[in-house]
Amino acid sequence: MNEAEIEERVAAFLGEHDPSGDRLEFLRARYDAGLAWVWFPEGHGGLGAPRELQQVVERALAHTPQINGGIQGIGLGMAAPTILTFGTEEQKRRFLRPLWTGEEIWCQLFSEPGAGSDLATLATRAVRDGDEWVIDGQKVWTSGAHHSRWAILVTRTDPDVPKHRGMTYFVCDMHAPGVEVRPLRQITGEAEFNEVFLTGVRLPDELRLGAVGDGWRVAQTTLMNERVAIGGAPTRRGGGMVASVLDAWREHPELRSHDLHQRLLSLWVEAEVTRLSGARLREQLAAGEPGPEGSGMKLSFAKLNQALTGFDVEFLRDLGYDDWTFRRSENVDFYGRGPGYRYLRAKGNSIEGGTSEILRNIISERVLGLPSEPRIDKDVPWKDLPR
Amino acid sequence: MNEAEIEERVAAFLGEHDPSGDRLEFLRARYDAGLAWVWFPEGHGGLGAPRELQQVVERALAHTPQINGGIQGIGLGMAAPTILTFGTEEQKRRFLRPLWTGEEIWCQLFSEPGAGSDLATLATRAVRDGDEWVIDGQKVWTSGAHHSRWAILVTRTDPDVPKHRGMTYFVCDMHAPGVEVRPLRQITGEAEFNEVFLTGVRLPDELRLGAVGDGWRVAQTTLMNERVAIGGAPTRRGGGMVASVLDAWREHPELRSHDLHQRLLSLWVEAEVTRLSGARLREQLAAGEPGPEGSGMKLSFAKLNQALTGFDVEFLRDLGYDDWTFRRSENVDFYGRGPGYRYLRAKGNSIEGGTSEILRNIISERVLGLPSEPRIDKDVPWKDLPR
Amino acid sequence: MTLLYSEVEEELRAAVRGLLADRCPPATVLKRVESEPYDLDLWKTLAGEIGVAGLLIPEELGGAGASGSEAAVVLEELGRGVAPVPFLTSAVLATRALLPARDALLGELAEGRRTAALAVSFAASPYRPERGASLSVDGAGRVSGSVTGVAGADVADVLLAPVDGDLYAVEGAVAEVVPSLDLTRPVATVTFDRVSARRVGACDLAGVLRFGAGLLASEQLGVAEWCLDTTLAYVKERHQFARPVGSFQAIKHRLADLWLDVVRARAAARSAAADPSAVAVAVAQSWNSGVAVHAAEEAVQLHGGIGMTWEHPVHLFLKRAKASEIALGTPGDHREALASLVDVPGPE
Amino acid sequence: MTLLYSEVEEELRAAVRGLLADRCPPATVLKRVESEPYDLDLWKTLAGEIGVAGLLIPEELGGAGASGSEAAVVLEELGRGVAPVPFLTSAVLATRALLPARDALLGELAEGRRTAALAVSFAASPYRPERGASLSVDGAGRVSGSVTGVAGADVADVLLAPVDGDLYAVEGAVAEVVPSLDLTRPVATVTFDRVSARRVGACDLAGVLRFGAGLLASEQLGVAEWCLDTTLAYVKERHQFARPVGSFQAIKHRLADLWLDVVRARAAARSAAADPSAVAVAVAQSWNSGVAVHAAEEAVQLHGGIGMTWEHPVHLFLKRAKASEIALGTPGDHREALASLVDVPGPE
Repeated sequence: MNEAEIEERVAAFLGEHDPSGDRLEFLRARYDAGLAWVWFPEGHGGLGAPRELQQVVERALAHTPQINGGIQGIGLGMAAPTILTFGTEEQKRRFLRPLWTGEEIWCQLFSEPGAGSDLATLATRAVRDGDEWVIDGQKVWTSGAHHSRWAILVTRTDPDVPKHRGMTYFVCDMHAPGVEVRPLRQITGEAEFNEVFLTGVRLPDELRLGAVGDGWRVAQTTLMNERVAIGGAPTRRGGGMVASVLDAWREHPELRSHDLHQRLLSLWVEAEVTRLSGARLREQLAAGEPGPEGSGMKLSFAKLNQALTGFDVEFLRDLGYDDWTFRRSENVDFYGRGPGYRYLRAKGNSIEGGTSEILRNIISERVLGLPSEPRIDKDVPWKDLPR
Repeated sequence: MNEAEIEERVAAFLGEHDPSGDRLEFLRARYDAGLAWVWFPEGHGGLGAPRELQQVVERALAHTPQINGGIQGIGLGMAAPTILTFGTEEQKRRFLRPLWTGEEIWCQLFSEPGAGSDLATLATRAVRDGDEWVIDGQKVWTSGAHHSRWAILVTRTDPDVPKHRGMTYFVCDMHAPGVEVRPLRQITGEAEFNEVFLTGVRLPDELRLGAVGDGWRVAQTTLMNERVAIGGAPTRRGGGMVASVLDAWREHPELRSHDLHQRLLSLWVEAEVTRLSGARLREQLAAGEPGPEGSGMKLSFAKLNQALTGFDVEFLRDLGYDDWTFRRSENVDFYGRGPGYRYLRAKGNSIEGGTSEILRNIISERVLGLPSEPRIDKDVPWKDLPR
Repeated sequence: MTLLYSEVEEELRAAVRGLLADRCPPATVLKRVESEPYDLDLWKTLAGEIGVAGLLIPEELGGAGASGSEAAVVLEELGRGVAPVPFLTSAVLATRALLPARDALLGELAEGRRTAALAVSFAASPYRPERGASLSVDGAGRVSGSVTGVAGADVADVLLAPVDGDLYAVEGAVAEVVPSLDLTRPVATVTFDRVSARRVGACDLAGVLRFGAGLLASEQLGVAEWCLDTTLAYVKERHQFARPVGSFQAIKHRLADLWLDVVRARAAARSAAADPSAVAVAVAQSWNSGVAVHAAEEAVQLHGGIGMTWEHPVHLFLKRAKASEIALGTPGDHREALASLVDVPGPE
Repeated sequence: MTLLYSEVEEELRAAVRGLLADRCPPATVLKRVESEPYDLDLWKTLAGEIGVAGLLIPEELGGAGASGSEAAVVLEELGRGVAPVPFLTSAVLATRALLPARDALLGELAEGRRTAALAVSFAASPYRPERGASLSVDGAGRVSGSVTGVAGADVADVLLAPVDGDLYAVEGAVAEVVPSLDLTRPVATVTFDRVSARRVGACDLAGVLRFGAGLLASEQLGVAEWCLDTTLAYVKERHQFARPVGSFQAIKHRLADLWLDVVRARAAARSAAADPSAVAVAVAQSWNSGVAVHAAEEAVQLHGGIGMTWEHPVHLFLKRAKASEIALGTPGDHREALASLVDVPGPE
């Protein structure tokens, strides 16, 4: 399948379907025409084409109804590739189409209060009962849980084997009895995330994804798809987080001092070399030679965002805050909020999606080839692990 | 024994011995009068008095011939307390008097090329041969070895037991055949230290200090006496290493910039709070309540010295160096040398006498009570340790 | 001058700490911050029973006649508890402003019967005392104008307005609290609309703010200590990879470095408390502000996800630390002052 | 503009790296630094056989007509080897100064038959090009005066003296080497005592130094890379407490952070090589100077005692890094320039 053929397909599809008609009908038809994600197999929204040809479709259909990349993010980025890799034909048929069209929203039930950086130590139990599984436990940091139809869920099915071996992966029905979603308030005042309590939730065995005990391997597929380059979008020189600090700086000459000036210049340089690294990384990716530099981008951006937002509050001498109201928020909006919010929210950048400590471990071992520390948790049955 | 009694003794001693006579004779007599180190037992230069009464003696004898605290440092600070604790009566009688008077200089044979932070892994072998021990190995970072009569030496006598258990401690005769001292050149160009090669050196069993296999415990006594507060001398505000930077700063207005000014102010503040910590620590010691803060002083000073000396070179834009000549030097003379020398020599501050990494381990475990890392070297025979 | 704590100070510390642990631990502070941040019952006990409100007031005026060193120890404990009481604003800043005139109000403050606040922006400094204020007095002695970012104003019975070198006591001003970064010490915009005022006497406002800044360093020390202690306790308990998180060497080394910063913050705070000279205050403020923020930031990070939640009180300390970094002069302001104080001149 | 390396550049790198590994590894550099620091045989091979001396010289003048990007790759390798050859001083700085006049000397430099040096202090910068120099030309075209801290002067056949906007070629100057912090690139005091000179043409000295500063960032990248790679190799090998030192988490995290700094130094170096604009050069210099020094300091520390000994070559890199931090503008100089270049104005 080449670019010309794809263009032909799109043209044919547009000939048959009116983009100005019913949005959902149009999206369903697009899926059925294999133009949802062209690298997926035929029959599941794709054409079995090389992934880079997707941009041809996107360009050609840019003026037509679009799916919602924000609210569908976890479904598209994490659930879909996992279902594609480990799902049965029946599961793929059942889940992928409404996932892509956005008719069904997905969330992720991985992290637990006791299992953060060490996800493999998770404790949510799934116990088999005939053709069903009974789930009990608590998950945390779940975004979008309150409007999700399904979740990807990792559970402990065998506590008697070492932790990586006793896990099983499910699709969880978020409408099932026993699923309770509570908003989780953050230090910024708002709630981007939820806690999800699972109490005697019964899931049919058809919702299992992958083999019993193979949950860690399935989860790795999900997580590999999560760690996409954060902060990888191209920015212009002086753009991104440094831009909002610079705006304030230029607007308030009366607040400047030599101390702040020197620090801002250093931060400006750090922002610029980080931006250049991102640009270089994208060039490598475009040339088909992804370097190991990607592992470091999230770490760099977390540090930089935290330094810049802390600088901003100090520079503005701002003792106020815009809004402490406890309310749900779907997205992080750094730029629409005040400096205090940015300062507090940026603290999460070094925790969410892999703490900076874990990222340093990963860089030192996978990129620099440094030996791992002595491990004491690899061969111990999960139930006997010190906690 | 109280202050008045000590004063009485000193007065009596001065009545009998003329300080303007022969220096060595005076010092020997002072030793014999128990006024060398009053907390040592009678007969060994002391009076069995409380240690703090030593200052009474020092005050009263300040105008008399003094021992050389520099060149005798290792003898006085490390060898003497170890001999006192573990030596036989015969060893104490033989060694302590000339050690104190300075007639015999001592050095320390502990570190090895393969055993730095992990001293207990040392490999210098001592093999028993009748009434003698035959020593083979290499020691390093030995100051004063070239004019020492004796050394304190730790060796491996049993490679088949875990590392902490198979060591034995000796007094090494530096004039014995097979002892070779070579100056060890440093990155500054000069040689403050030596390497000492021990090849078939035969030591009589009478030179053993402590029991066979008990060397680690003996060495602990030595090392506890080494880790005295480095940088613990009182300084005035703006004194110490920051003073030489400030002198240059004030002399060269034409070299100043806002960047350097802001950095210097930050370093000045750090130097001042570090100085205040030292002053507070001395107050605690004087009040008989030593706090754990002492463990941190060396770490703070190393970091500060390195930052200040690096700043100095950059500020002066000095591409030169005063003297690369390979020659022996007995003491570190920061202030008599150029900025390049200070910069290079200060790099050693975070390595010598316990690296900053080891000090952070010690603080985190002994002061903060954090758990140690998993250890894999405690129960393995020394010969089977990975190297 | 000593940098140690006296026995009297240790007793005072124990009393304050005990009361706070009993009545207002951080979890309790957290529960009330959004409804009624100040705990005035607690303040009454602290002020009246333990007698902290009158510490800096001479005995003949009804106070305890103690020095800044004792007040500093109280502030350490209040910092450790992010305690929502107007000690710094009333018993330190307002009291210090009233002292030269030996004003009768001091007696009431000492007893804890009334509370005062200086109508000065908390973002002002000894070097820019007028920041955020625009006040004037008319011929009839009425005060007009406004001041932004005033701490403690909303719970003060009396506001002390410094205008052109004089201090005025005012009771009819309007203090409107704004949403504040520091939830436990909210700031207000204070508006005077030709309010009649009583002239107290002359006021060296820069001197008052310098004195307050020196003692704020002790509060910042307390904030840093709580963050360090709480984080140590957490990483000893919390297991990941079947080990206490606190057994990982990278964490241990960071905490050792943080401890070393706190050790030096203690020496700096003691120095500024014993000798509130311009140099000692500038040193303590420029160091301790940074240490408190750094300790709070490390605490959030090393608590992992739980540190990002509203339900864990560590964020109260982060917000207190960050707001205190701005209060009474930023670290940069204090370093700039040192340049001339200790003869480290800038480029010519 | 690309930030990647081209195939041609990778081939050039391989040739230079291979030659250095063969002829002048760091241990060999160390052996000669005190007697005869420059390896002119090596330079002859590099210049003539690999052709690095003429990289920046147009083909019609006898050079390779390559761009700064190729020269940058050579400098990365020379930095990795602290190679004692006058590439930066002759083939970059002096060459760049001669280019506008298309001077015939360029042909000789390209062939490696002669070597030149710019009689400018290595501590000068694009912002203060005259630092350390006091030169004048008399009516008869003779140059007088002196310049301190000149790099490459002692091995130069020709000195290029910039005086009042013009460049003069001089052969009778006296270059006296002084003990230098950077043993592998010693500096000299150059004295001109009414030496007859040939006027080459106009000289934009600031522009020449800016161009050199941009490429120096690539040399600093090479220094940092060697330090990181050598330290990684050492901590994987070196055991203490029966574990490789590199398995200790605190060490691992420091090295991960250092790697991240080096990654960004590479992007900055590539950017300045491809686009030697004032902004790109100032960014690369201010970042890479610091990274090279930090990498060298970490290398010394993480080598423990052996890193403090003369016999291990790591000190050559520390000295090179520290001297390069000063060379052609300090990080602070370059940041100060950025303030106006990118509109981050200082206090008014």
